[in-house]
Amino acid sequence: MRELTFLEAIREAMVQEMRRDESVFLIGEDIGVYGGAFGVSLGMLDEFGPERVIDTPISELGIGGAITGAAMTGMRPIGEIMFMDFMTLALDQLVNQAAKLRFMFGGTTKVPFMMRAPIGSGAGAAAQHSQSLENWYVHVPGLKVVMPTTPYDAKGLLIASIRDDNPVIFFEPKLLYKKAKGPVPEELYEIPLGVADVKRKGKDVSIIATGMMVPRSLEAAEALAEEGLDIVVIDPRTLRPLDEETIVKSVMKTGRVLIVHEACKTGGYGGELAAVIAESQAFDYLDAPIVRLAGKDIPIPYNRTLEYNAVPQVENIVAEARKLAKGNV
Amino acid sequence: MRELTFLEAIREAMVQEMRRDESVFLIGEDIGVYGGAFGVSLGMLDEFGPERVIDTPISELGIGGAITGAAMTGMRPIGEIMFMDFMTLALDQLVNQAAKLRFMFGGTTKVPFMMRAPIGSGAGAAAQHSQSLENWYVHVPGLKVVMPTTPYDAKGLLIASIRDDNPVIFFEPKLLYKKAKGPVPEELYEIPLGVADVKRKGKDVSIIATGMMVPRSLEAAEALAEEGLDIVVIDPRTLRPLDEETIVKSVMKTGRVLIVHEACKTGGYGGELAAVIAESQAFDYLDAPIVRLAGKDIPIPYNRTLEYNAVPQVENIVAEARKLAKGNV
Amino acid sequence: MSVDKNTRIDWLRQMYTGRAFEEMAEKLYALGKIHGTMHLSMGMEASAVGTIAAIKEGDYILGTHRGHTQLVAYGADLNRMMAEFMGKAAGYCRGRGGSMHIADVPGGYLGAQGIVGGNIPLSVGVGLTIRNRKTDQICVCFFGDGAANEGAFHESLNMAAIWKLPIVFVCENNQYGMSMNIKNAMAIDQISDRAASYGMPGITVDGNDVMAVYEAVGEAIKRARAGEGPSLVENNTYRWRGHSKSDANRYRTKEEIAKWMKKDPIARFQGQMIKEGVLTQAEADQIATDAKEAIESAVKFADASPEPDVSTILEGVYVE
Amino acid sequence: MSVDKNTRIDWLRQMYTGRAFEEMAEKLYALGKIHGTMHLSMGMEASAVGTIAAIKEGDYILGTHRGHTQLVAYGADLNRMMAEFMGKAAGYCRGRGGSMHIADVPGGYLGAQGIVGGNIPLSVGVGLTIRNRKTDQICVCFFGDGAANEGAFHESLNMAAIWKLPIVFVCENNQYGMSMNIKNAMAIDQISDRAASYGMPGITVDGNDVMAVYEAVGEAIKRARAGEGPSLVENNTYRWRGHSKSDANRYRTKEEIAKWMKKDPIARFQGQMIKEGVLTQAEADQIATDAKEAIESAVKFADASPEPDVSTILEGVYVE
Ligand SMILES: Cc1ncc(C[n+]2csc(CCOP(=O)(O)OP(=O)(O)O)c2C)c(N)n1
Ligand SMILES: Cc1ncc(C[n+]2csc(CCOP(=O)(O)OP(=O)(O)O)c2C)c(N)n1
Ligand SMILES: [Mg+2]
Ligand SMILES: [Mg+2]
Repeated sequence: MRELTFLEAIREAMVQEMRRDESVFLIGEDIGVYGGAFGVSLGMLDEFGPERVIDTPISELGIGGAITGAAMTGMRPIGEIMFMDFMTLALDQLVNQAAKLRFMFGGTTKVPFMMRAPIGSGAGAAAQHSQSLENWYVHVPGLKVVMPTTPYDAKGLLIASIRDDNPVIFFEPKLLYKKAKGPVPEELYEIPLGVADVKRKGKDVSIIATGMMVPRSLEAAEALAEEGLDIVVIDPRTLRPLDEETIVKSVMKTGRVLIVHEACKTGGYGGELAAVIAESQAFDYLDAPIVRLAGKDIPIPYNRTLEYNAVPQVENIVAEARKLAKGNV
Repeated sequence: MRELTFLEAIREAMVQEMRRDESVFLIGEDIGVYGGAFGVSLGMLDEFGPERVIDTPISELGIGGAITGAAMTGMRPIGEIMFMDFMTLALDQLVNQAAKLRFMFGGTTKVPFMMRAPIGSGAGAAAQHSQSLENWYVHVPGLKVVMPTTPYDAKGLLIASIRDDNPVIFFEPKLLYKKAKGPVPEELYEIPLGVADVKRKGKDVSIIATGMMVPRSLEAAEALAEEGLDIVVIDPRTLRPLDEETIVKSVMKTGRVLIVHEACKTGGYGGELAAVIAESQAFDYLDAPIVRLAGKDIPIPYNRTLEYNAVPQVENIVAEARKLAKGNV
Repeated sequence: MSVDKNTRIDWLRQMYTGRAFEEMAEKLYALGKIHGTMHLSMGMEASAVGTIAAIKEGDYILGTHRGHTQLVAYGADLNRMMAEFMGKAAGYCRGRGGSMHIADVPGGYLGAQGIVGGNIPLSVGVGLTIRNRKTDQICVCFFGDGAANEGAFHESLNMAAIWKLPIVFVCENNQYGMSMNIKNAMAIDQISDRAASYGMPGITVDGNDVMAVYEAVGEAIKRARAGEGPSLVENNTYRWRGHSKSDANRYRTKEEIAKWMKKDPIARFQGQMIKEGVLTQAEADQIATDAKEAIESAVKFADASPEPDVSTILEGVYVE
Repeated sequence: MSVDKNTRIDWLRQMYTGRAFEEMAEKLYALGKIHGTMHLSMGMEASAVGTIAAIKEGDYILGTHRGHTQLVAYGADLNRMMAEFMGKAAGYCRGRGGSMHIADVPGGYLGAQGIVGGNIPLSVGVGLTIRNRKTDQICVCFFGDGAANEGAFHESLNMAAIWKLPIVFVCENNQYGMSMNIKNAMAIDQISDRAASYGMPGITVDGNDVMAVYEAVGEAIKRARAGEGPSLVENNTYRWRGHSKSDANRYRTKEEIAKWMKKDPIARFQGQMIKEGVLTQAEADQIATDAKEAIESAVKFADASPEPDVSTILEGVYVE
């Protein structure tokens, strides 16, 4: 199969859906001739024109409203926010409007949009351009939250997100855009939301990782394999709704679980994962405390070395997983 | 000691601090002659005048900026947002500015404000006026998050929050304003941030409850006492920084823990609490899974009966705690 | 514009019905039959009715928290409206929404709104839908004077203007936010002057004159349908009652309220029609009585409707 | 206003220094010595320098992401600036901030800014602090043409106006957001016209004419100090380089860039002074050389500064 980068997979999914469905359009800042801050939509303006690839003024709240209002009235917009950090400015529309309209109106409407945004640190862009606030959105009933980590998953989940009748928040780990490369079918295909993927099988420790932490965990697992340890790596892919079953089953088998995310530890998604496990039937199978390895509780610093040390790296995952496997937590 | 309502305790704390410290002022929508939507600041305009009790246009982002900019330059503002739901509109200032400025600027500034907002459901105000999104703020390094549940705590914590050199988000469970009444010293006193309060001692189950769930848990504990069960109720009071020690110690004693909050379960603060316990030394003392009893994963409905059923009530707490105590979870 | 007698009588009926709805709302409130909050628009009926009179089938409306008369003018089913107000299963939102969220999305009324200014960005999206469909639909977006100070107002009007979207922004300027007089909330005299910041036309009209509102909004709609883009219409009016439920009116004088009550848009419009000889006092009284009866019957309907079933509480969060 | 020779030479020196800083920044970038992002203001120097020339000790400045020359004009220590740019421990932010967040809060430079428009609401708070202190301080708040479409702009200018806060809002209109020309981003010709929405004066000046900027901002500052409230000054200018780091310039033509490069604010100001006979070409060349040397020495300083110590990574989140 031909290989695409993460970025190309996302672009292809959007392009193919827009060809298929007239009601899909893309809207965001500098997504037209500029192709978006990361080049994701480069070339799309040429094919679809300015009414379907809509450059906006710098007005994030307006973008949030534009996709919500359009979705309520029959369209399937894809909104792009240049960095997930700026979604703070659109939150009223996403949380108080989009997520709630259907329930508040007694089920008489729906809001089938998706909102895409790059997430995470590692690009030297400092505190206001490097956050991972996915758990905010997970906490809002009415929203679905997706975060793919391979080109294959990105295309399939993006298509499923566009076709989903609910507002979907779609986070793209920005370090993967150009670095992740892998086989992607040319045709349209959906990966259903709410299904986790076991990226690596094993028996000693279950790592539940999200976003950039998935490739890092896989690398860590390979390193540990050389030490004779056999590590599971599960990527929930959809953070809400969560595929609890896959996770619980795995933990029942291994008895040891390491949760890894890039977001700051306190109040993060790791808490949700830990709680889901701790209140499940897997609880009785746990041979060790549930361990969270997460971003430090600090804003992301600019300096490259500090930035590197602000979030889990392969060596940190190796160390934690090893400790867990050897029972000396 | 004379008794005050929750609302009166908050007002008194603000008034006394404003008398003491010229750099403290109050700013928000309709807080002047109207006295705020809940009447918290009634009368304060008369004493302090319009330059220290500042009515704003309906501009939440502007309020967020006003308190941040004023705090950076030497004031100690108290911002009020009429309902915590509207803080979504101020988030960029709270999260991308206030919380990060000190770190981002290498420790060369500080942002000593507090932002007050009523929180929670039960007033028939439906989905856009009833949320409990405290975990969003807990997830942001740089912020402190406080949620008192008695008039005594409200006064002491509010004074400590004003005097704290960091931005403090202060949530006031709106159902308590007029309903909670209790002894409050006349003088100024501080309750240090980051110290939990054991509201009720016991040995069978540890309930960790926040906000409105504290009085409900206490009521539940009384009911269970008649069945011979002895329930601990711990109120963290400060959600960030969390007093982990008090919680962990209690769980080590009881071996059973019930976490109760009003916020929607998924992605909520209960996850953080569960994870803190599950990764602590209390893990080995757990005799049962960690149970979260939380708001349903829905927007708050308008209808009174639905609204009642959307969040934990005394009878739900009784039932869960009883199950836990009797070991049949 | 000349408007025929029956249409005008219809407007009068709508104004009376909106008024009757809110008088009843107050009564139900006083009786303790309403759990939640509400915002009454008594005294502002001409703004809602005159505006909505200018739209046609297929157009969209985005309402506000002060939206009862907007809904009536839109032609909402009074029974379902009242049932929603009372939180009943037969309500427009199955009792989930209440006064602040009554909506009829399938019919084009995209909802009352609890977030001040929160509906304004939605209008941009509605405009994009229409542009995509290439129909001559338009969207009317209501909001208050207070909402005009939200960032949402600014971003949305700008976006609507650059894309020439078919939106009419209708500011119901009732002189106050909750307690703040516009004189304290902004340093300009007319909100419509803000239209210039976006390169769109802005006009201020006597919002208690239903005909003036109808004409101004009608002009703006004509522009919008013709592809000439959005406009801002400011209806100057006043709310008689407190901000919500009740309030102590500490922020305004009895005299001011009395002055504005003398400008009652219903009495004024009815008086004109009687003076012109197109309506008799008896006919007017009949319209008023009919309105009250329609509302009473709506209350009966709502009273008879069951509470929502608690077992359905999780429904409607997601499309499954 | 007449400005003495030495002051004007100082302005020229500041412009040259800002330019030299950014030329060096580009070079360091090309050498792979910079990890993060940066935004160059080459071609816009007159706007930053003319504006800051009009303030006095004790005033506050809120900068933007495109803030290097703003910092230079403010009088920032070049060594610490460069060290911050390079992420070093000796930098203004101990290497935590980088190009986008250089700040000297104790000195009144309240920081460059990564959120477009995010500094505008801060100005309201600064204004309130000054009002409370009853000093004659003022606050200059920079932002771009693109930022003027954020809700933050609207809410803040309105609040500043109703409270007559001592703020000068300086819009550095360089014709583009990232890639969007103002003609596409707003349906009006001048951003300064938006001042009317808030009842404050607005003026557009040639932002490549340092004297014109100085005078317009100076007038606005005089008003602000006198308690007459805020103003909006729009400096029309242009950025020569891509939006950040580099960009492909797909959104504009080479001709357009060339046209604006001919309006180089430095060459223009220097030419005027030479023509007036207050400066010789040799003196001008010396100023340019001095500027470059100062920057080279700053790089030496920064190169010699250690990286921040990883063990300090948790410091500075909270005041303990
Ligand atoms: C974002 C937001 N801020 C504040 C409120 C509280 N609130 C409800 S109505 C209101 C006044 C609105 O004033 P205006 O827009 O003039 O409408 P009016 O009530 O006068 O019809 C306020 C402040 C809210 N609901 N939403
Ligand atoms: C809230 C926000 N939205 C978007 C961005 C991305 N961004 C950075 S600079 C920029 C363009 C800003 O344009 P303008 O205000 O004119 O300033 P200029 O870059 O032209 O100096 C954009 C869109 C951002 N940093 N913050
Ligand atoms: Mg109003
Ligand atoms: Mg610009």
